[in-house]
Amino acid sequence: TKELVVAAFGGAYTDAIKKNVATFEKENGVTVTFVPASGADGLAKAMAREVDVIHADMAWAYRGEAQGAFEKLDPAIVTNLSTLYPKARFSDYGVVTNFGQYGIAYNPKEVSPAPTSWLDLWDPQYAGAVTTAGFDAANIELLVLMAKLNGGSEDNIDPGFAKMAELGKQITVFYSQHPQLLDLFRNGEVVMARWLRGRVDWARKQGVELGFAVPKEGAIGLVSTVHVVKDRPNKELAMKFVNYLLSETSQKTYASDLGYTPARAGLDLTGIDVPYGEDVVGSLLIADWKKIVPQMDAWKERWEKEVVAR
Amino acid sequence: MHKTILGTTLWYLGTLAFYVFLLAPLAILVAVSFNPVAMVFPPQGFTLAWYGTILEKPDFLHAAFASTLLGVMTAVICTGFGVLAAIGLRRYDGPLKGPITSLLMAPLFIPAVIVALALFQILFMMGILNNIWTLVAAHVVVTIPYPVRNVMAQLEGFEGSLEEAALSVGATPRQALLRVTLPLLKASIIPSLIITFVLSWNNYTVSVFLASKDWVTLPLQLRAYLQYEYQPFVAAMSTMLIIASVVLLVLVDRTVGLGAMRKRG
Amino acid sequence: MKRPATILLLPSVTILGAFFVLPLIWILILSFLGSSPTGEVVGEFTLGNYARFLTDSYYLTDLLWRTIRLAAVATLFSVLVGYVGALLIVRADPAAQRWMILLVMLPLWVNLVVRTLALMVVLGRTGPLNQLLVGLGIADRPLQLLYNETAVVIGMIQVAVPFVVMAIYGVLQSIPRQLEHAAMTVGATPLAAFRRVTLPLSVPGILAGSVLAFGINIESFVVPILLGGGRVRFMSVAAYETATVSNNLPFAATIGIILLVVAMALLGLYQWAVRSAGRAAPALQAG
Amino acid sequence: MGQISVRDITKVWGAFDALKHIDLDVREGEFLSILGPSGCGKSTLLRIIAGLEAPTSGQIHIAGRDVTRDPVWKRRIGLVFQNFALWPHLTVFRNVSMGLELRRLKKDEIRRRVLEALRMVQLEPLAERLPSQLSGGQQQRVALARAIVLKPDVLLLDEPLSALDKNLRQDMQVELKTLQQTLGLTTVFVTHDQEEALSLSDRVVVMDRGAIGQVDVPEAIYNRPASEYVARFVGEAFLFRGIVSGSGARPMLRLPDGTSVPVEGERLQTGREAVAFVRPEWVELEPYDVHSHTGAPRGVIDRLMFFGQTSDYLVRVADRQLRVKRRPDGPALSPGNDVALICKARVLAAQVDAA
Amino acid sequence: MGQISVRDITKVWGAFDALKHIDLDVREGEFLSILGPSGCGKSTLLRIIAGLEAPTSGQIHIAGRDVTRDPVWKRRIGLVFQNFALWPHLTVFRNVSMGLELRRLKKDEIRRRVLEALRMVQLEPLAERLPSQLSGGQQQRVALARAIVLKPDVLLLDEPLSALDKNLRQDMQVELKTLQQTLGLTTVFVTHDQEEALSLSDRVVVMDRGAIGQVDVPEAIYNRPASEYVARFVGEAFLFRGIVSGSGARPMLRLPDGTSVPVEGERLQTGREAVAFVRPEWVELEPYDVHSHTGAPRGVIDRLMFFGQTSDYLVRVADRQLRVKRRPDGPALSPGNDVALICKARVLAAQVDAA
Ligand SMILES: Nc1ncnc2c1ncn2[C@@H]1O[C@H](COP(=O)(O)OP(=O)(O)OP(=O)(O)O)[C@@H](O)[C@H]1O
Ligand SMILES: Nc1ncnc2c1ncn2[C@@H]1O[C@H](COP(=O)(O)OP(=O)(O)OP(=O)(O)O)[C@@H](O)[C@H]1O
Ligand SMILES: [Mg+2]
Ligand SMILES: [Mg+2]
Repeated sequence: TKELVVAAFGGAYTDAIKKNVATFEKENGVTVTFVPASGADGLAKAMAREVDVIHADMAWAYRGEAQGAFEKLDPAIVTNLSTLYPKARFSDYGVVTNFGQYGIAYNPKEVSPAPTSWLDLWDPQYAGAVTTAGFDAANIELLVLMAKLNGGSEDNIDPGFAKMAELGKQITVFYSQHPQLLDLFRNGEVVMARWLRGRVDWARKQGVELGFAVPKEGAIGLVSTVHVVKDRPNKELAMKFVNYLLSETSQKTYASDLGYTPARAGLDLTGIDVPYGEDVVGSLLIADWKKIVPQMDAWKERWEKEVVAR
Repeated sequence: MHKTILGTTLWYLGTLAFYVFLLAPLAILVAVSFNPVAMVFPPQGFTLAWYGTILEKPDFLHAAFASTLLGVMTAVICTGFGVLAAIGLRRYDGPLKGPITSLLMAPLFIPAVIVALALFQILFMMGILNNIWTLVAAHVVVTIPYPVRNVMAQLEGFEGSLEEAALSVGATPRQALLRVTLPLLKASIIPSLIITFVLSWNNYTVSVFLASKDWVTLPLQLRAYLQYEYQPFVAAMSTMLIIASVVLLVLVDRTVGLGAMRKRG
Repeated sequence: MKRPATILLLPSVTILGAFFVLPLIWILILSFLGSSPTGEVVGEFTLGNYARFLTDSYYLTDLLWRTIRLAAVATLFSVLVGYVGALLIVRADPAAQRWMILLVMLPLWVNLVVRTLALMVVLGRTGPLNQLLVGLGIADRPLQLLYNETAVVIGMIQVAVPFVVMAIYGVLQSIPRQLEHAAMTVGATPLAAFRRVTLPLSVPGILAGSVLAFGINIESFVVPILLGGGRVRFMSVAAYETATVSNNLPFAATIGIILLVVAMALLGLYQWAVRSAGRAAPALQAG
Repeated sequence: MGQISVRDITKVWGAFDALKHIDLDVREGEFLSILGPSGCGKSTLLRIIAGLEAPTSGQIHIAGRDVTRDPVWKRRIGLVFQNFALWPHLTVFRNVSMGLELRRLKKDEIRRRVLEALRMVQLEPLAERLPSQLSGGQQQRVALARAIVLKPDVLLLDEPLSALDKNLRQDMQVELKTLQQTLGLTTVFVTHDQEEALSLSDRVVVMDRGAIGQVDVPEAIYNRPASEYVARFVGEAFLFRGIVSGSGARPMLRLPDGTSVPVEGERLQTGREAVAFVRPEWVELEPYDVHSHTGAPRGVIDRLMFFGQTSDYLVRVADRQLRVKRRPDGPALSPGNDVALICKARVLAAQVDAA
Repeated sequence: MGQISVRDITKVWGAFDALKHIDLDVREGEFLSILGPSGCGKSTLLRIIAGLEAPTSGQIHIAGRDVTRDPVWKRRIGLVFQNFALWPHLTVFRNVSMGLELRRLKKDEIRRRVLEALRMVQLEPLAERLPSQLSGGQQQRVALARAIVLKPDVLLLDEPLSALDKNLRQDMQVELKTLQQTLGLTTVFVTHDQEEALSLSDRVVVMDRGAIGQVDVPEAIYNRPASEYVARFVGEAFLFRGIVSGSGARPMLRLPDGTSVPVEGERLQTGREAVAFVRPEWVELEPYDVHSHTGAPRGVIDRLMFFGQTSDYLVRVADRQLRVKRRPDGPALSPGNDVALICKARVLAAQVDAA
């Protein structure tokens, strides 16, 4: 039988999109193989035509598109495209499957009143006990947000860095792994952090009591995109697979298993504690990555020098 | 030799301290693996449930299998080549000795990810990706300094007349190597085999670019997994690995021997 | 005996030639090329990457110097601890030896990320070490052991020690005990006998151990990220992130090349120093 | 300062008893040699005295103090290892000087004493060589110099001259003996060269499979061996077993084949069985003559071996072979010749007691 | 099959000439011994013949073929290393069997031959021991067994018996000689035991600081040494330097102190200077008597050394010491006694030629 190779983020994410893949395999007479790859290695595999479908985030999606790695999605096959929120229509070369919400996780015993704004992270009262991750997509969004709040934009990032540098001074540790942040909360070393909603739910399950606040400026959007790799033999099947990811069942799984907001409109998510709806998706902070990507090398260097370095 | 009580006590304390330092993280892992709730130390209960979940993760089992196979191939080839190179370097006396030694050590000092990326691009240009052998070769390249260095070190104190004795009873240099030199180098060869195996077994940076879909290794799976989850399952799996490695090492010991012959006195 | 020597060197030199030297040449070429905003390599010669690195104190001090400094310190301690460990093993009775070796190698089997996370538990504010320190009254409140350079160094030592032990064990094991005994018959205490006989004879092991440890430490990746709390910048992390986050392959290649050159130079210097310092040198070349 | 008492020392390797209840006293300033066949436990005993090997049971006293639990370096002994155990990373000079350096002597003093010791073993010109650049005999002399340079109270030498040619060996013997006598060193000397043992020693120990066969002055060991074993092991002995006959002034031993040899010895009792031995040099060979040699043991020359100072004749007597040393100036004897053995045998004391 | 030709072999270590233009032929089936002082190059020569060391210049031919560039394992030689070089990881049995295994003999055959060899060196019971569990002498015998079990065409033995006691050594000598003769092995035997060399060998080589002093049959080496050096090195020699006087039937050598010794030798010319030597056993010591001993060299007994078969007297003559072997049955002599030296000296052939 034919084989479709899908690069996904791995772990629970792959488990979730795999959940109903048996029916897809049966219907199309194909076996789907998942490999854990994303970012640089994902794109590398795509460029090397080793995979049929890859997952990416905004930055890599733009890079892949720019390097011509992807096939145009064919709306005739990917029929579910029409059911998506407009924000999910990344480009002709890819589509967002799901969103996540970055907000502020906090220890309700230590932080009161509950945070309401991203700027609460800057509250000197909690200096040394707040944290965020390194130079990741969400922090780039935060950086851009700060720039915008202070009169800048993607094209004028200086005010953003100035603000982030202030935050940097109040941070003892930049976390790099979710379990690490969990331990930081558990040990009381951190009382407030920029974190992902799904992870906060997970942390509660691990016995750490946390509050999650969606700042008034809006939650920062986590975006997962999917793309069909160019010049692979089973292009049509790959499109079908993308369509499968956008199907009602799959989309529900993103919510139920991963705590992500589906990209598809009009789902019935009763019983699933996930923010959903036009307004939720609409209010997500998602910057203009087309402008960001070319500047990332420079920004990264600045981040290290201005935010991380003391 | 007589030993004083004080000396012996200090000796045992030293041994204890050394192993506590080395093994403390593992002890934590093993303890946590029985924790029903979360990756928290000290554990708040006892369960074996997490060991059961290992079986529910076919991806991990498959990856463990791939990693094992890859590790074995890497270990055998790398140690084999490395030992030969170390012996060759000892004998070789030409002008290239310095450069070759440096070359054999160089992979240690450049971030493997860069080499892997570059290698990936070269292989891509030559159209020979998707090949287990390129993956093995890349693993061999990044691990080869270990056997070379270890064996070279032991060779420096090697009694040359033992090899000569073999030649004098009619052994060809190859036979002398097999029957005398290699067995006597066991104290560095066996550790080299194990080290190259675990280095390959744990390698992420090379595999991430060079592993094809059929050779998704455990570190790749685990790293992806750790992005989302961190449950005692990880500890349970690590504990299983520890146990498996003990079993394996005992087997190795029984068959080829890890310990060493001691000279009298 | 020249012919067999070349044959012995052939396999490793061949495989290194194809899978290391070739990429290395490509890396070298890359390091002189530019990068497009979206990450494609631009095919024109430039010294810009090197200029960017070598004229910026962030790269020179915060990155390169720190990497070397911490790697060197960690290597020093790794070799110390590893030497002691190897000695403890070699001097144990033969039946215990195999178990002791086995135990030394145990940590290697566990994924480094997992192992480091566990180490973070040990060093954490509520971890066993702090509990012990407070319990014994050595500290009056839990110490901040994590997220600083010391933590990174401790982590690197943890990682490198098994390798050092293995490198030194083989050498120590082939030094006849009798040589130390001979020293004792001329009045050397065990310590003096060790210092004057075993130690110089184990210089090859120390060299091997420090080369490997330095190699491992200088390429440290997981450890500085996790234990450094994102603040302890490291060359290999920078190289990795430059390639996979910033997507500037030529600059990543430049970082790699600079690290390689500096490390090899330091290593040559170190080996030369050890060899000429130890009276061991001529003995090791003879015969 | 240096008398050694070995008290009931036993050493067991697995199932093998290397030393069995050894008791031995070495007097202060004495030169004591240990002789014994290969593997009888000589080195083991020396190593136990030195403290390099722990005895399975028993005690060692040095200078009256129980040192059984004392570590090597506190015993103030010098030891020459049978296999040299030179430090491969140190030059000849440094091999020898190490002990002095450890005593924190002054540089000059060290230099003087090392060169003196090297001169003694005739290696002064090779001071800067490494052991690997020396011949076997040169290495052995370095080992010797390393031990004697310290002038320890007790000197333990495990075959320290075995790799040396005769002349050098004699030089070394003289040097050793002189050193030992002028400094009054208590010396235990393991050797397999009997002449060396007999000529240098105050007393000689003959060991037999982990036990002591006899301890006595050289002359007694040679002329009055305590047992058949010692008689055979030291020098060459040809043994006769027979019945004592013709007592009084001319006691004889009647052998099973009817011939008789004159014997001497204490407490000979006519009619008792006894074992007597002759040394090759006590024997004269004469061309056999039926008339004059009636009753004397008779043999056939098997082979003539040239040895330099004397010639050795291998003589077949009954079905045994006797090696007789003979200066080449007597009547010519060739292989095949019948010879009479003219000798006086000596009855083994122990054997008489046992009877 | 096994004659060896050593052609103009030179070996230089750095600035040191270990061997200088050595030429030597070992005949097929010959038992050739090499004698020489420590460090004269014996082992080096053997190692060059074996192919373990490359000569700086010169050729080695074995069985007529130039093997100078041949590797060791193609030369079909057996070698006993001076330092044994046993494989520490293999049992005694496996140490010995290795060579046979390499020849792919049958298991049974190997077993039979190994046990036979071990029996020969009296180590059969220790077959399963590791070398580290053996005594020095036992190790040496394993090394010997390892070489002889192969029955190679050429056997090179570097002091193979130095760690053995006299009896065992004699046994081994006999075994070696028997083996060598029955199989016709060409054997080169390095030893520092002159008696061993003289008694076992067909011919003896005496080496002197990297050169050959003399090659000849044992008897000639001993009685007609080619040089002062050989005379002194082999056996003991006391040399006289003087002027030949009283030619004809009773040639004498007049010594500088006015005394004379009777000499013998070829081509003695009255009035010429000559060097003559005596062996200790050629000398009789008599209590000095002014009347009967006028003109004879005179000495004083310095010391008496007991040696077993004979006693050694150290006699001071002028300012030199002469060691005389004497059977203890002559007139009693004690240290301090004046003695006359009654002997006939032999003029060194070479010295006469040179004069
Ligand atoms: N690697 C070397 N460098 C310098 N000189 C050396 C080296 N090896 C040996 N020699 C010298 O060469 C000479 C000959 O050595 P060789 O081992 O042949 O002596 P030998 O006759 O066997 O002596 P012995 O009876 O003591 O064993 C010695 O004087 C020795 O010091
Ligand atoms: N580790 C061991 N295990 C078993 N037996 C051993 C061990 N070490 C020594 N032996 C045995 O102990 C006995 C005594 O050994 P030792 O070395 O004392 O003999 P030796 O008298 O010095 O002999 P040599 O004259 O050959 O050197 C030998 O028979 C030897 O085989
Ligand atoms: Mg011994
Ligand atoms: Mg020699």
